[in-house]
Amino acid sequence: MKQNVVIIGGGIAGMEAANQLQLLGYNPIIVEQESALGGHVAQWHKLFPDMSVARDVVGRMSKSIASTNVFLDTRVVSVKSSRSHYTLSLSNGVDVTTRVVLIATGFGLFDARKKEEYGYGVYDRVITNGDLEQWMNGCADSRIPESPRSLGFVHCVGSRDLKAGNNQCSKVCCMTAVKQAIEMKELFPDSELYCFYMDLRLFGKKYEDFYINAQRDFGVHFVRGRVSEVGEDIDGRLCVKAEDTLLGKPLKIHLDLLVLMAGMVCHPQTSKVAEMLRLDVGNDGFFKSRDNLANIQESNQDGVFYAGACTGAKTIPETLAEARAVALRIHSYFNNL
Amino acid sequence: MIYEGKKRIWSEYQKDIPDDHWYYVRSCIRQNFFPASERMFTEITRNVLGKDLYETPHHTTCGGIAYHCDTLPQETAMTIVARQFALMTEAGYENYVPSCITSFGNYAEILETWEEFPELEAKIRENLWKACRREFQKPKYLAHSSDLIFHWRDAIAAKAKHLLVNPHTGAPLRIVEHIGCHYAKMFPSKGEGGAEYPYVLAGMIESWGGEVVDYPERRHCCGYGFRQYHVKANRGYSISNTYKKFESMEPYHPDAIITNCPGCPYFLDRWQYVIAEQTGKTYGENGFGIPVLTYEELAGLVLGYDPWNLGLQLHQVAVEPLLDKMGVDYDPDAKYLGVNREDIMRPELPKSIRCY
Amino acid sequence: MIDRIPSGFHPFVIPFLLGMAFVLGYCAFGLFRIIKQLSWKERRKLAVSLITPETVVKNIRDIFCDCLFHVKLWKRNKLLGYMHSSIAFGWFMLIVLGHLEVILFVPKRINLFYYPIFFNYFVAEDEITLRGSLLFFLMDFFLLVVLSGIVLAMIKRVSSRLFGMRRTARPSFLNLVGLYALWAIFPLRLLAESFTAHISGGSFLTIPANWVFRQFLGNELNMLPTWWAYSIALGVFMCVLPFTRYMHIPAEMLLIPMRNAGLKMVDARKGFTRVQVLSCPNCGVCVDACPMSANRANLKDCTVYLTRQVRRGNERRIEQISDKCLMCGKCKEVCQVGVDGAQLRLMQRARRQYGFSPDFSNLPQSQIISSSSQKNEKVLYFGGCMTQLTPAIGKSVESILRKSGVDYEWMDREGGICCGRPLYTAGRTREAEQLVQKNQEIIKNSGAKVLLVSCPICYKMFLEHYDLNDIRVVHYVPFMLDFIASGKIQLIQSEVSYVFHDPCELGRGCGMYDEPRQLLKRVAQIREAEKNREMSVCCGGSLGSLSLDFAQREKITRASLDNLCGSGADAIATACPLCKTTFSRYSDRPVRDLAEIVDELIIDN
Amino acid sequence: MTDFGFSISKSATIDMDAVDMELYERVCRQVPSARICMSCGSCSASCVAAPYSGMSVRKVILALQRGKDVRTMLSNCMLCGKCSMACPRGVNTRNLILTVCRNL
Repeated sequence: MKQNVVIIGGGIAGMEAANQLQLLGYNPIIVEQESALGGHVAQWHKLFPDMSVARDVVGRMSKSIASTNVFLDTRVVSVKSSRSHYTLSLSNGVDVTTRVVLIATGFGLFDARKKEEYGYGVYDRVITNGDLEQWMNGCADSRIPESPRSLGFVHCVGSRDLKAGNNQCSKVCCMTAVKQAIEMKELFPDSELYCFYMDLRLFGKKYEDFYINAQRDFGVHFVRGRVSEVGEDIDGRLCVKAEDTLLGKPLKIHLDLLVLMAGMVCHPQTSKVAEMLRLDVGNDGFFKSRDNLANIQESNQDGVFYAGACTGAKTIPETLAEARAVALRIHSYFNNL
Repeated sequence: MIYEGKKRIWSEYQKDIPDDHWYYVRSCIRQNFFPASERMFTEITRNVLGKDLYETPHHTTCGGIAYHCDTLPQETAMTIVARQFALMTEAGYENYVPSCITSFGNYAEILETWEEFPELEAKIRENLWKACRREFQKPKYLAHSSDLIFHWRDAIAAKAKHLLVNPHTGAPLRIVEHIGCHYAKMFPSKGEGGAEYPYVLAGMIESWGGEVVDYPERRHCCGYGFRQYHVKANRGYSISNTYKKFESMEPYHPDAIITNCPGCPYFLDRWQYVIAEQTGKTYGENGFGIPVLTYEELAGLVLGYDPWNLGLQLHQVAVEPLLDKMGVDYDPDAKYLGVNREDIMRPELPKSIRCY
Repeated sequence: MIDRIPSGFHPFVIPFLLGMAFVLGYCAFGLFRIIKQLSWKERRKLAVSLITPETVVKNIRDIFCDCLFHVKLWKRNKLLGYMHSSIAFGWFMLIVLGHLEVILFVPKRINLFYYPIFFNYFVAEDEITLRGSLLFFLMDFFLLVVLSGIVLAMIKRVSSRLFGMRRTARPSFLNLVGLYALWAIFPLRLLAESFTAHISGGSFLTIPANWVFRQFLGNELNMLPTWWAYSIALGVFMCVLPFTRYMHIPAEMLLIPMRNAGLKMVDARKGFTRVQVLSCPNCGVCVDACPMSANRANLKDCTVYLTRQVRRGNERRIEQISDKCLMCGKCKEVCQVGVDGAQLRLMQRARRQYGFSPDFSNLPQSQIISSSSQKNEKVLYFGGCMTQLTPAIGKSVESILRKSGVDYEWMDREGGICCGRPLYTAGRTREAEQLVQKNQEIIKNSGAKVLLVSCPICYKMFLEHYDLNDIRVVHYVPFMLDFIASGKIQLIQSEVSYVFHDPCELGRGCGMYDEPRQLLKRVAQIREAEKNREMSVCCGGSLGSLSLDFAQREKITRASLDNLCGSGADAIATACPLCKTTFSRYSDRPVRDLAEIVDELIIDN
Repeated sequence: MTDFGFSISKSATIDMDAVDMELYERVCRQVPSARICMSCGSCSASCVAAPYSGMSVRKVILALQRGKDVRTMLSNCMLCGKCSMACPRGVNTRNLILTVCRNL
């Protein structure tokens, strides 16, 4: 009889962990609240730095867990814990008893409407990074004009912003902005692109190459300064204001499309899951690991582990590495190693 | 512009406003700038809507201008405010409504500060007691007088004689709303509709049939800024800000501007003349400027009061084009006649901007 | 020997005559124009030199060595030298001997211009004399020499590597026409003379050929066409000559006396510059020599292409080629004609139009307060801008000066005014002059007797463009050699082996090759790179280049490093802050300035 | 016209819609590496002319992008090349300076 491992969240962290656990001889059970696996990554179009097609990546992963138990459109309703077991009641009426629960709930994309001054949801031409990816995936979006002359990308929307409730850097937005700017320039070669950044945090492998390419080959303009406010002029174009902090002068520009780089915040269900399993939550709203160095995957409860962005903003490789690592950790937990 | 998006934001910034029993405090400067406005407010609340509004002659300045000019320490300003609250407490009221935006901001800031630093509040209570042997309760509700008109906007609309609609064409008038900086920029939650897309004046315009003009520089300061205008050397800075606003709203051809701050209507009104003098540019039709009204004046016009009784002859920019568009009946010859049709003398009219 | 044709004329000489008339007319006109373009002073200089016996002798010697014997090419590669000198000297001898024949046998025809060229057609051999046989033998011998040169030239076209050239300049269309005409001339002459050899006589080449031909062809119908062909080939060659690289033949004759007269390039296109441009034989030796040839993309940016584009007047390419050059001076070093590629480029750069020019009048007048100590002669040390970014060099020089007990002052320790060389090499000579004036004043006011320089870029500038009265400008290398000689410093001998990289500005720029090696030998083991001294390869970091980009420079640096590392030395020594930084970027072994090496090995007393 | 003793001052805001990028684009075509400046400031910090005329290649590139004057900065540039040595991105600073000077 294979041991059950309940994985809450069917994003890439949950899928990869399930795959590894399966290979190690366990019976992973994925509980996913959405109707499809893949989480945020499945919504994305292409992934840096190799410009892999997100759907293919997710597709390959779901194929690898084809025989795994997956409950879609399902949430955990309640948890009963005994000394060494957890019994999870799911919204589809199933009760599962397990020794190990793996939290892979991931993150939530910052609600850009909270940055009222940028006018997301108020102005016709303001979208988010997520909207743009979906549009590139073929979803029509009336906010994106047919042939924009000028496009702007606002970095750090809902990241590094105490007042927006997220003090942390979301890690991937700078690179996403550079990637999307290049993609947009390829689609609209006659357009001018502007990235409004505070710092460019291009820390990963090949990220800097993207930056140089964007500058040299695509002529993307990088303006150092956070956008302060956005207005709409009589033609419906956006009037964007920022300070050019390198020049120490205010700057304004009219744009046809503004893409807000919404950051990673904790998943909206975090507190609920935390309450059911009596898990600690950090002041950033993400699950709190035992420590942030050597025990990121450990929770304060015996038999409950974390993988991926549920403990903080992470890149895809980091998430996958964590998922693989946590599978081994669970294996050693079962075997009292 | 996605109207639904704005409505969603407005729904997030709603203030509890009691319907009756307000303690009213006037502004230091409004009575000189636009003398009928505060009079109109009391008229509407007491006589048109039949509400209880209390005023006391013992009320003084709130210290706001001096505080913002860095000529008054904060503790002194707080003690002055504490005295105002004491007067309210003594009068038996707990809903406080100032007429001035800077006062409103000042009160909001002080109440918020006391919330964060209770020991400071205790010290101010001690100061007040030492200074004038008074004690106070903090107001239960603080609202700006424009919040009240906003609150009663539908009641006013129900009694309206003239809507913000051109009776000849049936087209709604295009109105720019300008909110005083101290209304909600410090504490977005203290303003109706928040700071980014304030609803307080927009709501009035909508209720009274007009169309709100949303232009890129709507957030910008009118240019008054105490330290700018009051120091003559800085006045160029002051007018430059106003100029920026007018340049931004120009393509929309607004029919009028309404404001809820003591300084804004004054500067938006008077600077139009100076801009015309310096650049030869006017922003209204046919060489006129854009009429600038306080929300009380506009409410007065909507309710059918005589424009000259509302003191509109004291505006620099001629209001007649707006009156014509609203279909208000007025006697042009009575413009410079005072009470009992007494001649109050005609001012010298400028050449650069058309006036009557 | 008697005249065979009484009139002494045949129409087949017309192509030759036309060609000759054209080329002579062209050259005369060209000479006139160039002389006119010279300034009065230059003309006087030239005239004086032409009547001064020493320069006349030198001119003749140079013309023989350079134009006929191609001595420099011999030094470079024997095969290449032979190829060139065989054609040039052989042809020259054919002409000389042709004239000798006319003078000796038909002196009345000496006034006929074409007679010596087509001598064999116009004469018949009536009796065989020893004199005649000797002359015929020499004629055939030199024809053979030329033919061997032509054969080598053909082989070189296919495989230039045999001649020590990795790459050659790609000839233009007209150059090809000229080349094939030239190649055709001598085989045709052999044919023509062979066909007439039974009448006019001949020697070991023509007589047997005549016999062979007569066995096969057996009549004289072939005679005339071959003489026609020979004449036409000559005519074609002469007609295209002014528009091809063969213009270098007459131009060099002018270049040599002009250079010996001490003329300098003062204009971007006219006068002496024009002669230099025309003198480029397009041999392409500079292609391989150019350090930029490490990049395929830069193959057409060497001097041979510059002279070609200047002749064509292709301004866009002239600008490109001029801006790209590292100004390392190696092309001049290898050029057998002595075309000064760097100077030619500098002239082009200097004529560029600028909408905006810097003005340095606001720079501080004087920074050095003259110190009162007059015991020793005071040394003023000028580190230069680059030394600010290689502080180890400055510190080492300073340390050596301290240890030698020299009274010194570091002029630009806190940053100073640039020496002006970078502006100068960029062609902004007037602006550079402003900096020179500023520095000159500071140096003169300092009370120093010696200006010590560690950067060869500055050193060259101080030597060539500064007027410092009696203040001695010295590079630290000979200065330190003096310290060692006078015993002011004692050194330990290190076991580390160094290969010395000759910085362009110090070596080819200032001619200092031996001193650094002497110094290095005193402290360490020395190895030599394959290409060293005059043939040293630029590090790629040179300020001379304006438009070379970073990636292209990297390849040059790597190529230069390969040359140095081939010596198997433990480390690289140089004496230029720019070379040091540039090499350090990619070197797998330590790169050190001589000052650093020396300072480390001084025995502390 | 009445003299008020004060007047409308010119806006300090850089209006990017009105900025003429012609010069910048022309310079970039001739010196493509100008585009990859990342504003690190190595050039300015090492500049010999910086104390005299505020020279900074970084600022020159930025000023070209914002339509600001660069003459003052360039007026003391000695073309010494320290900036090109210091630049971590390999921007050809000297050619950039010369190209700007030619096009002004």
